[in-house]
Amino acid sequence: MEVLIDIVLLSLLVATAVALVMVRGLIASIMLTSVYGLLSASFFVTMGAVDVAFTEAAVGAGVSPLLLLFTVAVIGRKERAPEGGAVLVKSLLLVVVTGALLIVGTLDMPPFGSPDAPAQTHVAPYYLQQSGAEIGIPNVVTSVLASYRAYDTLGEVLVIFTAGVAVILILASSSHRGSARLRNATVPDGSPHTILQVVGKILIPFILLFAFYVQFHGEYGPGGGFQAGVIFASGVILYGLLFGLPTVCRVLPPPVMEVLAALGVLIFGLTGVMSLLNGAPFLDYSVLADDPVTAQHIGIMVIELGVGITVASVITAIYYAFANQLEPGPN
Amino acid sequence: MLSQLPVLPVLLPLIGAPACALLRRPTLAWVFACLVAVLAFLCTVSLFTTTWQEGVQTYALGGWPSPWGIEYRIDLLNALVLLVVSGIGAAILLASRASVWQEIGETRRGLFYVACLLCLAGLLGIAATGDAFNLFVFLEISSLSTYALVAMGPDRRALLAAYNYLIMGTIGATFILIGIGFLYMLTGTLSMADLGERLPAMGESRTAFAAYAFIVVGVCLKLALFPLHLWLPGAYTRAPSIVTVFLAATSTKVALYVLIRFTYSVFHLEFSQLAQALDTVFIALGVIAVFAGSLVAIFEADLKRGLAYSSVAQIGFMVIGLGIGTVEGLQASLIHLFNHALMKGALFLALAAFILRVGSSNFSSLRGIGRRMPLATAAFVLAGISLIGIPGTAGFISKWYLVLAAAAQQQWILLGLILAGSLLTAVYIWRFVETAYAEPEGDSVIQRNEAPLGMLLVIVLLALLNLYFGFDSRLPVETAGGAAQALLGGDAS
Amino acid sequence: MSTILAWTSDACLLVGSFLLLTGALGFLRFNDFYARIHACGVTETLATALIILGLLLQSDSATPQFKLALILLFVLFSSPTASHALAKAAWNAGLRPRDNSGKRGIPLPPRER
Amino acid sequence: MDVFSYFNYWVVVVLMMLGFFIVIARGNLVKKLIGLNIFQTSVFILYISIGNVSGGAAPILEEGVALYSNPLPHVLILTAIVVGIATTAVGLALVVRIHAAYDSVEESEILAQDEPC
Repeated sequence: MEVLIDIVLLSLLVATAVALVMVRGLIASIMLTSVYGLLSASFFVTMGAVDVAFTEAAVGAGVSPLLLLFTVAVIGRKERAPEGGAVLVKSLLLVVVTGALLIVGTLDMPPFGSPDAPAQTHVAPYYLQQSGAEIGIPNVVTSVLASYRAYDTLGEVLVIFTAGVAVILILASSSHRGSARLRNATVPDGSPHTILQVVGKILIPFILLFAFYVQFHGEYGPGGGFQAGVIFASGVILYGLLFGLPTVCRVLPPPVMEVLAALGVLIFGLTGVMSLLNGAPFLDYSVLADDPVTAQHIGIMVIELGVGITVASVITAIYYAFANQLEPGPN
Repeated sequence: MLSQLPVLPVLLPLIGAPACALLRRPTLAWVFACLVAVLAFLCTVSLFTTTWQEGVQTYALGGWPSPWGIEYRIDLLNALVLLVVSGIGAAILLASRASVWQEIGETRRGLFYVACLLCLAGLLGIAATGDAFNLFVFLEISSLSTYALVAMGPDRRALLAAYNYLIMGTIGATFILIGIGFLYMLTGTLSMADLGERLPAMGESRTAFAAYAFIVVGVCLKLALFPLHLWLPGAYTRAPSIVTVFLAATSTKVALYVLIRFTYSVFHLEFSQLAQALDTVFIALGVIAVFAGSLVAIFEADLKRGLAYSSVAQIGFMVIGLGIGTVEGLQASLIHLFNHALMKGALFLALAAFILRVGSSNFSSLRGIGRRMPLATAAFVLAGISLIGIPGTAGFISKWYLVLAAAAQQQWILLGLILAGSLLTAVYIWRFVETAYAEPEGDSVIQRNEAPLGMLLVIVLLALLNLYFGFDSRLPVETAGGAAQALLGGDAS
Repeated sequence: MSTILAWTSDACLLVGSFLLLTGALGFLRFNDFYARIHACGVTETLATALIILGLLLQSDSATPQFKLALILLFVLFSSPTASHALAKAAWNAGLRPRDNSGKRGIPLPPRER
Repeated sequence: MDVFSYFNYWVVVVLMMLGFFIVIARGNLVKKLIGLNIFQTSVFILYISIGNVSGGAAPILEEGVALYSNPLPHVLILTAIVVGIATTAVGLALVVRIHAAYDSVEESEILAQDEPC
């Protein structure tokens, strides 16, 4: 049965990708990207990767199409006919060669799903067998993410922080070309989105509440700081879309978001420095409490909080930077 | 605290960057960034001497030993690259103020330094880590900040250059990710040392070959090896002057390090017959890069762009050393990595000073610059001489070892080509000398207007280092020799 | 008792899936934007509700039941709102419904370019 | 069965190449980023396929479950997804600025406005 679902999902993915190659016009492309994200998230669920599926659904089907839509709102949705001739031939050649190399690469691979493959027998079993005793939380992905490979996660938080810095640097104080166009397109008569606003008011508190649930439930089920941050930010963005950028900027001013983004990274980093000052290796949580398992719990809680704060504030800040291109806010 | 040494050079800018973002005043941000970079450099020096004396330093992050956790594993090669990157990084940040204040708008200066620190942290993280996936993460930190830094250039073409770099860089990074995925599938581990042990046991495998191919292509995109160099001239030319110095002196060096690390520590040289053929490919591409880069540089009307193409050529020299595939070749490659950072650091920084005073890097506007900015021009020429490889300068040492390595393999044609390539370098450096000193002045009377003191000091220091390492070359030569020996002797740890 | 529950659940799932299918068919077959939204929006709300109900009846522990109920509530709010937002955006952008003959029923305002 | 055991990987290769094709063949700057997105997402699918164990449960420890799928690729891909969205955001910010500077997001039209960059 699972094989059947796999095949259906993979076929749908291929169909979506082919449609993306064929389709012209940016709005349609963005919608297909979103569909692609949602389909791959479903595929991840059938593969047992629930945490990844959660993130992909929030990012691939949510945030990244949203950013694309903002961009298209500024630059327009038209796409010129693709290049033909030499460019097409060259690209096809490159793709075929790369693809052939990949196919050759797959020929010596261990079979799909085999439990005896090296990937399943070398390092991974340690996590599955030992994390229960060493970390003491049921979600192994969170254990690996926040303790065994916490340094990667610090890197990940820095990547998102870097993205925030980069977007603000690039978009700061540039012109606001698309402003008039978008406002005309959505609300020509200036009437407010009454129905949307009412429903939004009902839903947004629950979205934010759900974000907190995901934040603190990450040790027991799928979830964690990153997903929580994305959900929280999407609640804020929804509010901004319905009530306008100036309103949401009054609640959460952009400079505050920038400070919070840095603070989140610092919470994570300084947790590691704390171990350093106590003579343990960087990010060794054992110095945080007497009992090693409790120490791991505290460490994971704190760094997940740092991740959540940074992700939520960076995504909000990126939203501000893009939305500012459409309608100049207070900054 | 000594046991914490391996992580400190990376950690300082890593934590320093968000802290720097909290500082609201640009001057404060600059002072803070300099402080962090200098501290990181001091830690690296100390780490370097420790590694020199005591051998490989390992550090288990989070207290989890490799392969379960992420491990820093500093051998001579890592230490050398860390030393170059953090040293040049600190020097450039110290010299940057005047140029940044001129080229970057007031509201962006603070965050500009945050991005610089992030880039530095990313590059140092790549050079220090012993985990393949961690390398990818830090690669992305440095790349993302670099895209933003390049886009800060004064001209609208900077945006396009940054976008092209983003597309090429991300394709490269994704290729590396595919390669790492294949490696993980084959061996079940991500630690480079563990990979190096388990991969040969897998025997001849097409998956391993595909993994290597993807990693090499991905890294070469970052390295800007011909013909994957297309993003480099645009990015170098359009970026703010200081960013160009930083990129030219550090980021390609780190990419070369990654290539060497994967080729020798992870895959080992002899893992496949096909990899032997790859050596020939490296040499061929290196030679083409030397000639194509140099020839374009000779006819370029813009000095900054000319130097960018010269970088493509110099990367060619380093890859030739790698392709020769002997201890001597690798040693030459590493020495050139070290020396080239000094040369290009001095050249581009002096150029940044010219741009600061003249406002353009066009040859036509640089006429008589030798009388206007005598010290900076002298430093530029000195570094240029080193780039050519005239005896008495650092550049001579690298060319000498490269020639020796080629001679030891009886590759006389290659030897001739290396020498001819160096002559081409002389042509474009001479062109600058001619413009700076001999050509008649423009219509206005030239007044002496030297670069600001902080900048000048660093320029002169870098130029003098080119001279110093030309006479006393023990540091790069012995380190590179030791590192090459360790890599090829089968004793990579 | 359990057999009745199982039968009801199966029926709910089947009817829900069938409705989704009709919705998709309508989306493909209708030639007017508003008719298409109508086809999707109406069937989707009911179909999702039926499928969740079917799953609710199959589950036997409290936590998933509670979560499913919350999802149901959320869908009941969000799905009609999404249809409304789509239709409103189309209307504001100047798109007008067609009448039976396939002509635009209400004359278009001059298009903004 | 032998063919089927690689079927999954081959489909993933096709997906990757479709994304890669969009990046290099299309001239619209936004479309290129969309292609990059598809390319990266397909690599994620490759990683998750590597971590799949037939019949394995999601790696959340539970009494009475013996077989789990491999948690390590999941962790790696969580990080990679973040990297992907970060790249997309920076790329789109650049596109917005390029549009402001050139009034176009088509590569050919932009290149026609400047001498080669």
